[in-house]
Amino acid sequence: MSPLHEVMVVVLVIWAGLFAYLWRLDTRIREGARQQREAPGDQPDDAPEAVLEPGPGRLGEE
Amino acid sequence: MAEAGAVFLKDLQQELRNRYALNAMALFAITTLVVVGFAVGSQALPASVVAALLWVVLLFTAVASLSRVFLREEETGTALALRLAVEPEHVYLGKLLFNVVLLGAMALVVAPLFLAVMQARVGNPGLLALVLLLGCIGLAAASTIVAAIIARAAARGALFGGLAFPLLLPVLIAATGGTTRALEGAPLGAAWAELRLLLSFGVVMITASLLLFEHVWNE
Amino acid sequence: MRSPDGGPEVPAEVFLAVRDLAKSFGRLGLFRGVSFELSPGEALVVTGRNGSGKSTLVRILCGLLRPTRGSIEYRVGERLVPGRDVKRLVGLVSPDLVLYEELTLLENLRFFARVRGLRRSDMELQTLLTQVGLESEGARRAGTLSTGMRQRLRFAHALLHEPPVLLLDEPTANLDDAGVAMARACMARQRSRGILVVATNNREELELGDQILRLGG
Amino acid sequence: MERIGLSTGWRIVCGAWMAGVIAAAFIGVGPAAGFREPEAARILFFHVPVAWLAVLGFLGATFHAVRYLRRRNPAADIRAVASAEMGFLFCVLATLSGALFARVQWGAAWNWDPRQTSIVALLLVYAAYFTLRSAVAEPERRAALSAVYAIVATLPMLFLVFILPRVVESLHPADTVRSGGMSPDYRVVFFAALGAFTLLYLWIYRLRVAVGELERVACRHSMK
Repeated sequence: MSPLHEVMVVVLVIWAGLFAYLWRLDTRIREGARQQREAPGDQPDDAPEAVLEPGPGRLGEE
Repeated sequence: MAEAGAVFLKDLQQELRNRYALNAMALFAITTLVVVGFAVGSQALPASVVAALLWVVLLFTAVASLSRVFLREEETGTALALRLAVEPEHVYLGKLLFNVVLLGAMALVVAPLFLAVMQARVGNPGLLALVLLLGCIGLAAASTIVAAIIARAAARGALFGGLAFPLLLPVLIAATGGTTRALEGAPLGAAWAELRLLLSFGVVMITASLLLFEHVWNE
Repeated sequence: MRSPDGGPEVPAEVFLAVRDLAKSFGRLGLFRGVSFELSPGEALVVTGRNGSGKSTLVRILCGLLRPTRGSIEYRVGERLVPGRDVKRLVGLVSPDLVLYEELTLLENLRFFARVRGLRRSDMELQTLLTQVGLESEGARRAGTLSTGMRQRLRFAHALLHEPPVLLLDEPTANLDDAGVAMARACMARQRSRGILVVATNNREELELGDQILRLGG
Repeated sequence: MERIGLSTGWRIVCGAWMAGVIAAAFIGVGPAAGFREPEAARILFFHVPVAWLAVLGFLGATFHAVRYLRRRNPAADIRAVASAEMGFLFCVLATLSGALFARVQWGAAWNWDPRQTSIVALLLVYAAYFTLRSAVAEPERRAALSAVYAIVATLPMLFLVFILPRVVESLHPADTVRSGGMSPDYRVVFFAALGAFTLLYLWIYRLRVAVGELERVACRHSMK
């Protein structure tokens, strides 16, 4: 392999790596978008509301 | 600072009572020594190989035992009481001191034995002691913060080696270099680069850990 | 409030104000809209079905867990106590609290006293053990205690620094009658000198609260 | 959510700029003196920028980790893991291109040359970062613990990249760049390459951040 071809191999290797990563990002975006379409931002169900009321306060009476 | 001392003494008392880390270390160091002794046989090895082997033994022993100090608190659940009673910095300093003392004590036992097994000639014992001390401080400093991190994660034990090893590479490289110089009998000045590196690694790692520890310790 | 000689001065007048507190893990909403104010001499009982977040609320009041929303303010007189210092004001009794099994009861208490910067003589620690009914167990290793005795030890550990705020999570679980009496006495004494918060589903204990907070709808 | 990726204009610039750099690397300059294989010196136009982007990524991870710990804003955690992932990606590419360069210039693809050991060690450091993230379930704790690790890992990272190769003598010609050992035309193409790769880094990084934001919203639904 002539040296110039070596350079070409390096460039192709770098490009292959970047291409694979971009491909993975693309699938992750598509996956995320699909999930969001199916379960669009429905409100996280709200937690039960706490209730405060006065108590008999019979501590220390015994 | 007294609080850090209290944490240290408590850990020491606990360790003397149930000997988890001590047993792990002793068992580990002895088996490694036997294996190395057997593998090396009688031929004398160059100082750099002896140094590298010594620090591999110290590293593996450290990784086998230094994570206990936080794992024990999380596994038994005593971490909750400790969180309620002590400031994070004091917990870290107490645990760091415990790890340094534990590793230092182990190095005091294993290093001479190791060098004996290897029939290695120690040219400059003073330098060797200094490199061992600074190396142990570096190993303990990085191991302690990593132990605190993995104690809060799942798959704790398995994670410790993977996380601690890469961080310890600078210490290993510098300590091995310094030890080689010491075995060859070089004067202190010759190992100045390694010593300065070990010292700065220890100082920076301890300072960073002190600032970061509360984010690991508290929710 | 007797200040331990040399130990940090423990203030008496501590007020607690909680506004619109909410906690959720991911999308699982535990509770919201928790608001109450407590001043010395008042007891709050927190109740609700299992999993309604009683223990989580107690953990938040200890300053150990961040709420998803809302605020918790401990005040000493007018001064707002910073998050770091809440530990000094709060005592916790909780089933999750575990002390050091290898150490004896006295060694445990000695450690927590020293680590809180308090000077406590062994005699004072022995009095504390007597108060919770463990007077003869001082030299025993914590690991060898029965569940009931462990709960008593938790009371001793929580009262060690005479906290103005006492948080109890299921305090009378695993306690025999004498234990329950001890717990009630501690609660009454705490209410007379500071703030008490009790998380429980015990019918009787519901009657004790000056205010009752119901979680879990 | 701010715009995703690059604007159309910048995308065209990035494409054209990189194409120009590749062309210049092959036909714009001649063989470089001082190398065993002068023609293959051009690999530096690609290997060095990729290695620089690896460091940029890891520094980004540290920066956003600090930001996260200060205000606990989930957006910072997303950017921290995005930067770390970018750093890791380019670190792998730098290792490969470095090995190919070594094979051409010194005959052996792997000879544990200090710079090669340090780049592999770097891979280990940040492989541990992702392992840690996968070992913690609860989002807030995962973000906090991995942020602390990213910050603690910065010290060894800086040592491996900047100190170790200098302390131990190395066959690596990296210093030709700084010491101005490059001929003027090489320098022009080199810095153009650096710019093109950095723009490309930015584009991929912003896409990765968008993925992070999307997955945070999506995973919040599936948590219930």
